Amino acid sequence: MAIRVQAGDFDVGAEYAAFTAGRTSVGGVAMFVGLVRDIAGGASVSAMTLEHYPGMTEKQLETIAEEARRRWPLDDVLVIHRHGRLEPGDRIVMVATASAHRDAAFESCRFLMDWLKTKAPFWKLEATSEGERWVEAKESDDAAAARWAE
Amino acid sequence: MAIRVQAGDFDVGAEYAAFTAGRTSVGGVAMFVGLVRDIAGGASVSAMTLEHYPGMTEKQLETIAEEARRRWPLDDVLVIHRHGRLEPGDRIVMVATASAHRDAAFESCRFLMDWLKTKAPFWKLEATSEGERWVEAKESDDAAAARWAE
Amino acid sequence: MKILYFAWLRSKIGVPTETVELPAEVATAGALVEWLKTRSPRHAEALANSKVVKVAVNQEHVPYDHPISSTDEVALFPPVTGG
Amino acid sequence: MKILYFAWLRSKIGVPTETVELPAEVATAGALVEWLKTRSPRHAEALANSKVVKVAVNQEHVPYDHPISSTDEVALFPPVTGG
Repeated sequence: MAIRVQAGDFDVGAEYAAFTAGRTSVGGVAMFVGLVRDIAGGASVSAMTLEHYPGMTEKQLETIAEEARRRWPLDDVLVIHRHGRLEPGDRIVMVATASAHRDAAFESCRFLMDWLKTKAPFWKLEATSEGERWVEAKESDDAAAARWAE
Repeated sequence: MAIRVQAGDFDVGAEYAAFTAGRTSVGGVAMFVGLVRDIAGGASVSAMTLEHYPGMTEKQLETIAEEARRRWPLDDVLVIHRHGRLEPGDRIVMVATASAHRDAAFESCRFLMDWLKTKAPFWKLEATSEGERWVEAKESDDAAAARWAE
Repeated sequence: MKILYFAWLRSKIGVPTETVELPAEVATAGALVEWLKTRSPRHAEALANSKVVKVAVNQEHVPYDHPISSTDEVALFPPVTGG
Repeated sequence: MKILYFAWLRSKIGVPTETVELPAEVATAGALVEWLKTRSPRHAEALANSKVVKVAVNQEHVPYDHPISSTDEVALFPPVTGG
């Protein structure tokens, strides 16, 4: 299991390769990569700055990943989340889960993204054509996370 | 949209890079990679041969991909499926979906895998410690596909 | 009519494809499966359990009541197991 | 007690962190938010809507009735928007 919070970019192919190297018991790997969009709420976005709470971020991501491993039979979990200044098209986050079974891989990957969106202490500041603004939390994200309540 | 049915391997990183190159309207990419497991039904698997129905395979995958694009707002869809002889740890299939919204990416990716498992004319012959055997269709795969019935 | 067999239907019947002269009364996919059973003991055994014999006509999955004609490409195969 | 502010709470209050001497009667996360409002007009404005002021104690999300003590690391921030 690997959790990384970093300013630098990551290489999806290299991460995938390292994640699956030498494994022969894995039937499926589900992955999600989140990217900066060039438009949000009708305004064009020129950049996004991700602020986070160092220490708590890693702690929360570890807790969420452990929870995923408790709920599904997973061979491994990878979470990478960037902070700092990003531009449209840049990668923000990558989550990968490996399991013998594809349902477990798919569900745990989505669970991780849903929980990460509501529990990991990151905040997005968008630079848009209408000025700078802090992204507001979405009710749809809370609803998505609520799906997984036990 | 790209659909490929091939004997050769594919490079997940290169495919991801090509799939997302130059895109700035995509908020999320969901991916699934299916791999040959070294164990199945309690027997160890030394190889797997994927037979398919050339012509129909491509046609069915195109139909399934078009259906995904009809149901979700997707920027793009990629489906790669191998045939021929594979060994444990080898990649079998890769599905990727790109959307402005993560739910659309996740759901369409899972939809594609579920439908592919029940509609695309592939058959797996396993070489196991107990001899060669054709993999039997799973009721759980039919149930998974039935989830998406409209 | 050209018939294609795949997976264990192919290995049980012993050929990947065969061309047959279809009697006029064999007008549906299901009737074709029944009629093919009469061609040999291998056909009869391979096609015995119609629950696991799927039919595609012109590369589309079809139910047993789907009409067939001599110019169709018909394929018989077990439930698919790709992915 | 050390308090950390993030995102627009930080920019509205004007500092990323401050150290405060907590009165004995301020014993919960919610009481702390109320008490912080009295420190300055900036605090009052930033913390006005408690629905969007979240609290973490020792890097764990906590409800407003969670107890706090002077040795805790307390952070205040808006709802998170990562991912």
